[in-house]
Amino acid sequence: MTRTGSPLGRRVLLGVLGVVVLAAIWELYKALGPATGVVIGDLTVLPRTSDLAMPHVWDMVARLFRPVRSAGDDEMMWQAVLQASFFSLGVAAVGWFVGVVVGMVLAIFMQRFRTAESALLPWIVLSQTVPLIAIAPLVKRWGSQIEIGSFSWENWMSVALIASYLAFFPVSIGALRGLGSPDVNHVELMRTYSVGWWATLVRLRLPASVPYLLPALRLAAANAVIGTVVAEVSIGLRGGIGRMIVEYAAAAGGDPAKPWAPIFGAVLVGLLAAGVVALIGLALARYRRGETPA
Amino acid sequence: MKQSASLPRTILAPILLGVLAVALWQLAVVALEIKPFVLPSPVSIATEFSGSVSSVWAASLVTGANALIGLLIGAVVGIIAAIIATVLPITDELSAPLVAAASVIPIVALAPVFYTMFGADKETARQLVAALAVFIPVYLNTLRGLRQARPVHRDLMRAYGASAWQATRAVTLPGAVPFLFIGLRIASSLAVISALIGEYFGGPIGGLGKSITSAAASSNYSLAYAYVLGAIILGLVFYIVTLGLEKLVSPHRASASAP
Amino acid sequence: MSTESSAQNQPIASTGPAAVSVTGVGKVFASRKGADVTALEAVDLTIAPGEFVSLIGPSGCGKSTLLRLIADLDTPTSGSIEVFGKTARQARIDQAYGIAFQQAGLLPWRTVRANIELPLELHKVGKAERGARSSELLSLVGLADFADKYPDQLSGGMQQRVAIARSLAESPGLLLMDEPFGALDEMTRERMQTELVRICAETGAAVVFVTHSIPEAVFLSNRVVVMSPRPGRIRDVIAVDLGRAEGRGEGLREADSFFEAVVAVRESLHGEAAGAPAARGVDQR
Amino acid sequence: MSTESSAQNQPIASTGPAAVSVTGVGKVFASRKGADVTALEAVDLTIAPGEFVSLIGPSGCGKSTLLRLIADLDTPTSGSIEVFGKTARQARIDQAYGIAFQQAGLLPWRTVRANIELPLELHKVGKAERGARSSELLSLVGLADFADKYPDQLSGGMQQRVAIARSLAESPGLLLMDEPFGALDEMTRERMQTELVRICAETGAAVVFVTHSIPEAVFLSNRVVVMSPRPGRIRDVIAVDLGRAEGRGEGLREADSFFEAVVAVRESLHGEAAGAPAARGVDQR
Amino acid sequence: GCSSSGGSDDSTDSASGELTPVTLQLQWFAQAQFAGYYAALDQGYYKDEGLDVTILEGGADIVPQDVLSAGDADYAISWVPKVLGSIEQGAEITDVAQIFERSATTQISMKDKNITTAADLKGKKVGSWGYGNEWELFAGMQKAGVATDDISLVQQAFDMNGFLAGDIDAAQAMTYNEYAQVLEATNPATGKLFTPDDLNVIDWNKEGTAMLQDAIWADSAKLADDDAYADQTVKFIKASIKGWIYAKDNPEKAAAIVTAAGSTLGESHQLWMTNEVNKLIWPSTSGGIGMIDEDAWKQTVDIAMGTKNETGATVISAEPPASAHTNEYVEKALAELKDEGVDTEGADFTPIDVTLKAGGE
Ligand SMILES: Nc1ncnc2c1ncn2[C@@H]1O[C@H](COP(=O)(O)OP(=O)(O)OP(=O)(O)O)[C@@H](O)[C@H]1O
Ligand SMILES: Nc1ncnc2c1ncn2[C@@H]1O[C@H](COP(=O)(O)OP(=O)(O)OP(=O)(O)O)[C@@H](O)[C@H]1O
Ligand SMILES: Cc1ncc(C[n+]2csc(CCO)c2C)c(N)n1
Ligand SMILES: [Mg+2]
Ligand SMILES: [Mg+2]
Repeated sequence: MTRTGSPLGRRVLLGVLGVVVLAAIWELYKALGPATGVVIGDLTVLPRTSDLAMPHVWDMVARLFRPVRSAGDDEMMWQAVLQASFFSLGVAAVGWFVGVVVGMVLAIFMQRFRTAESALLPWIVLSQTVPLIAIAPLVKRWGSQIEIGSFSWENWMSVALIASYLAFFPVSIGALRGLGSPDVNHVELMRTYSVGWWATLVRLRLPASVPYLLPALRLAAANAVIGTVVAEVSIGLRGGIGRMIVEYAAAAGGDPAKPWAPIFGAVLVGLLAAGVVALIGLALARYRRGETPA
Repeated sequence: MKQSASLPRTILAPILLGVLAVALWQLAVVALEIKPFVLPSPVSIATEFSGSVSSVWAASLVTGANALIGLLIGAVVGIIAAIIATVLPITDELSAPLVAAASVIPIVALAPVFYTMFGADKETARQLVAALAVFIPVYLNTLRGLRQARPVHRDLMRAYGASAWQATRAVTLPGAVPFLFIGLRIASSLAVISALIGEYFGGPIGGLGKSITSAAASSNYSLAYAYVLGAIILGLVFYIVTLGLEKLVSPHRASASAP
Repeated sequence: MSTESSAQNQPIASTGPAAVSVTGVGKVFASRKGADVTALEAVDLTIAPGEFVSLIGPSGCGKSTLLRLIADLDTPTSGSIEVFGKTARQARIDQAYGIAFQQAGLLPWRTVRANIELPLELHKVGKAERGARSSELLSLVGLADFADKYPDQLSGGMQQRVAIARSLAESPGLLLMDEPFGALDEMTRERMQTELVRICAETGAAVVFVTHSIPEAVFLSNRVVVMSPRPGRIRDVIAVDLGRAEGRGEGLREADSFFEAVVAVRESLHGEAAGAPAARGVDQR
Repeated sequence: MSTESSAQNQPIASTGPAAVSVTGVGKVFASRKGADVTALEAVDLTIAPGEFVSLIGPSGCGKSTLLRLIADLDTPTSGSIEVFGKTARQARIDQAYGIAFQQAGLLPWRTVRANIELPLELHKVGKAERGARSSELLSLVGLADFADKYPDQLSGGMQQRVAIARSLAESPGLLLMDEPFGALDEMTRERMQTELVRICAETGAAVVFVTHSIPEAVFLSNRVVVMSPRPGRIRDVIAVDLGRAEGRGEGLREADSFFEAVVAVRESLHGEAAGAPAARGVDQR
Repeated sequence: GCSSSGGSDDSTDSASGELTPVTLQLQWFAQAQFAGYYAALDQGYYKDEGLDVTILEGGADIVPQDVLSAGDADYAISWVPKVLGSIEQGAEITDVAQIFERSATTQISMKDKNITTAADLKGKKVGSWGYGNEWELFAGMQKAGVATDDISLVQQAFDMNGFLAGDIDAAQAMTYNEYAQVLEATNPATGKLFTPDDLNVIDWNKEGTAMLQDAIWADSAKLADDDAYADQTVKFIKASIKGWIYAKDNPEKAAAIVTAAGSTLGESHQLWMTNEVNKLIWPSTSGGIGMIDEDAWKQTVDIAMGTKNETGATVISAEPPASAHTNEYVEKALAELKDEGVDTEGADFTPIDVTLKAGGE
């Protein structure tokens, strides 16, 4: 089976088309839907269509091309958003990397030792049920205690660490599953070669885990972005999308399109992150020969 | 080849590790005289927890209900969307950037928007936040799983002139089940966390998230962690139920060392 | 018994549209690195309804590929294929054939019985009828005791027999079989052969049968198609006149005409090779 | 040529420890639903170094299981197995054997060449040497042109040949082969047989060879072990005296002694069945 | 790098040789609520006192008093009722200057809801942020005989959309922030911005359940043991007060300073906030800015002990220790300022008029 994924041009075109379709649905619903939303019983099943809840698409876009504050010399909104996006992306990337490394190490460790798996896995799951808001201040506080020589812990590192806390989880779960996925056939072949666990890992388990690893990496990227943004708010790190979201929320009443700008920024960050993972997927194409083209 | 782990090992090992960790924690707090507002000791958390079991329970019910509704919506939509994307690849191509976008819109960004759209006095926004958080891992993993069908099985379905839906049901879905459940496993705890963070940004009062922040704001960390403990237990319950479901519906598999 | 030239690839009987009609078919597998593989070249073949045709040829000569093209699992690079007068695609959608792959291709999460019932289930055959049919097929392939086992609990040959049962489940008018008996011992194989001949006689099914066993091809077939190594072409079509299926018994295997046909096929198959200098490799290309 | 009783399963030559020594081995596959399958029962077999032994028997009789036990891929329920005087486990760890499975079992993400080089790579053979060895093996199995293809680009028989090449890569003292030539055409098969005999003669390797082809078993083997259907036991061990490998040529296939051996094996294999009433099923249990 | 410290671009790194490094933890992002500190920094008042001040911004989960008691900051800005809880949990910190004299917390509602007193809240959807910002509301309700079960309590978000959309009948609003946010929004009925006439305001100062808000907190133990720290505290208070006086006299400039420090709030909103915050400080009736009024302190403590929230808990269960507040340092600071001829009471203070623009721009 050769992969015959559609050409990039078509993918981009269709992707753009998808966004246009969504925008059209948005405007169509805004035009036709009731201002109070569709309420059944006590449940709002479809959103309100007021400008406050659903600003016009063109308003949201136009807002990007006005200054942050109309004070004149302010930079354009899109510039500010772009800057914040890249800041958050950088922090999220560090978090992602740390998370992936930790997640892989954990998965490999659990794959190696049955007991480690049963002892660790519940706690790994458990770690994800601890609300970020509970750990963010702890991380910041403990981080601020660290000062080794010329190295001193900075706030962005706390944010990256929190991002990695969310990012490692899908990797450890996905990789654990993937490492256990090779055919019996192939595991036995390795057994006949009586190669150690390590060689089996490198030659068989890791390659076989690629189909499991790719969605995990992508989820990790998404989680890292989410973790970064939440942590930025939580510990008040300046410069990124998270802080921007909270600050612009204050203007929501009078300038409903403004809070959407950082949301688009967050989406941009996410898309870039997902794009990088897609590139990784491309590089690993030969480990996904059995897959139907995406 | 791994033998399936014995019951004592699956139950005892994590408990032992947990007990060890908690003991170390207690020891550290006592030995280093860590102040409770820096890090409360397990004992004080446990005391606080047993003292406020009823309010933790009440808060857990609120958050748990939101998480559950979000989990159900997100999982069902995620699976259906993945199937549609497999059966009609064009929808996948159309939605690829949207899904990628949806998967990274941080809860922080979306929660306020949802509250404005669906009412700040309703639980709906939180449920949607949880649903979105669940949708992503379920959709991504299911989609990947649906693409793993072996070529010979795909050929077989083609040979039977099976409809796309039939092929999905007979070959692709069963093959995707392990992937789907990875998604669900991740989603189950994510649902709780998201419903909880959703509370951070508004909505009716009464859930775990609000209780944690309230307690923490007045430095009552023992109480805050009692609620955190509630959240942990809630997340664990979600995870275990998902795991049980996986064991129940997983098709027979010939794998030397499936975890 | 006679050796026809490949231009005369006509079916022995020709009432109604041919079961399979392959015209000028070629198949090239493109490769990124430029080293394209021409699997088939200018293949013409017509198979009458009820006719049993075997494909035989060296490993990698394109037998499976040809079968997959007929089954519309792949599309020819050139030429056209018709099945019962329809396009291959339409025939596939209309369920004109049953197929058994070179690999068993059982679904690991289904029991042996559920695997056999799969096509019936997909085509909305009632539960009771499904059960009856699968029981019948299970005992046909000698696996009645293993109905509730999973594929990984079966030996290689047993898996292959399940796949054969599955291909027979719907009594199709055309059977496509890719080395179905390859992993069977001689006795089981001969029994399966006899059963196959009987089933074809009963249902009037045409069969395209890939095999590496010359006696098997001769025993089963009305015509044996001998293919040449890459690029796969039809080298010879050898008509075997051992009488129609009904009359073929075990005794046949000892008959003179049988041995003659075997020798003819073997000569065609090895013909060129015999003359060529024996290379270190195995395939004579 | 003689038919020994299974109590006398002694190797023809006996210098040093036996290559394989199977003593009173049984294997039961437990099943959750209670319907345990006894795959092997009281199997005794000794194979001398350099000896070529074929296993033959009906589908599902336990041939693959026995091979897997020798390879230490599964453990016997009863009895013991030694390989070159060591436990099966130790022998596996010491890389005493090479194995070719019934299914090719190639790694889909490795090219043909990389698949063949896998064992060498794992055992830290240098790159240059690996390349030389794999090139040699590639042309041995006739796939030199396909070195850079991936397994899914090969035909069934080609995949099997890659697996064979892989099993030969390290020139082991013991070769375990499970129907390695099952998917090969007659010519390729015969060539592979000749090559295998040559290789064994050169390296002095003992071979345990599972096959369904009686002529193949006879042509290749010093002894043919005939197994009975479930529960798998050794029914007969037939010594074939066609002279040592060096002397065997193609002419042998036409020799009288060859045919005699074939008939003996066939009779042993079909013996009981002939007498038993023909059930509707195929396996005679 | 000071990218995360929030300090403005003045940190005179080169000349900091003799300066004592000091960090101040705020309870939120940079905004005019903290104009005095930013002004003091910008105008060099801290430097004049020999202090090299770094201002740490807050975050949603940053509890300033905990940062202070953990030793990660030298001073913190926080509300008295929030800190009382922390003190009962073991934090040893002291209110050394009560900058805000009045409470800015109000409960606002649309005119047509007719909610003018705490008693009217009964049966309504009432908004609150939590985070310890809710005690005045509860005290007011309790005083008016409204139980927490009589209302449905809704958690407010970072925006006022819940209120504007009508999901919340009476929303919590700081006079300097959320109240303005509403006035910056368009009234769909008129197509113009909301006006104060559209709103009813329950002012807790008037209801008698006001609690003390922004104060400067210092480490109790260090105050007692460390003379240098005690001296430095006086200097810090003195410079901060000068900053607040600057904000009183130059609201536009102060607002600009805050914006320059990185706040992205709109121009009119920032100015409004400066002006409203000034109203909370000036004129000082407690004997000078920063002086803790014993009656106000007692009222705050009483409410903290007697008011139950929706779970039945109170802020504190016992009187705080005497170390919780002291005028010792602020008095010294005020004395020094008086010596320099500075007016620390601002009796002449007149607020300016700020016209809010849509979105606060
Ligand atoms: N998917 C593919 N991609 C590239 N090449 C292919 C592919 N499938 C088959 N081929 C090539 O086509 C040729 C014919 O393959 P095919 O499977 O039809 O052979 P075959 O006659 O069935 O052989 P065998 O008897 O070994 O099964 C081979 O050379 C093979 O390498
Ligand atoms: N993993 C397993 N679990 C349960 N039963 C098994 C398992 N593997 C093999 N068996 C059973 O053991 C018996 C012997 O199987 P084995 O694979 O050894 O047969 P074989 O002689 O190799 O047959 P074939 O010629 O068809 O490959 C069969 O009845 C099979 O059903
Ligand atoms: C997490 C969180 N913390 C505080 C507030 C409310 N808030 C923002 S500013 C301010 C007063 C001081 O400026 C208050 C009370 C909120 N909405 N969310
Ligand atoms: Mg083939
Ligand atoms: Mg076998």
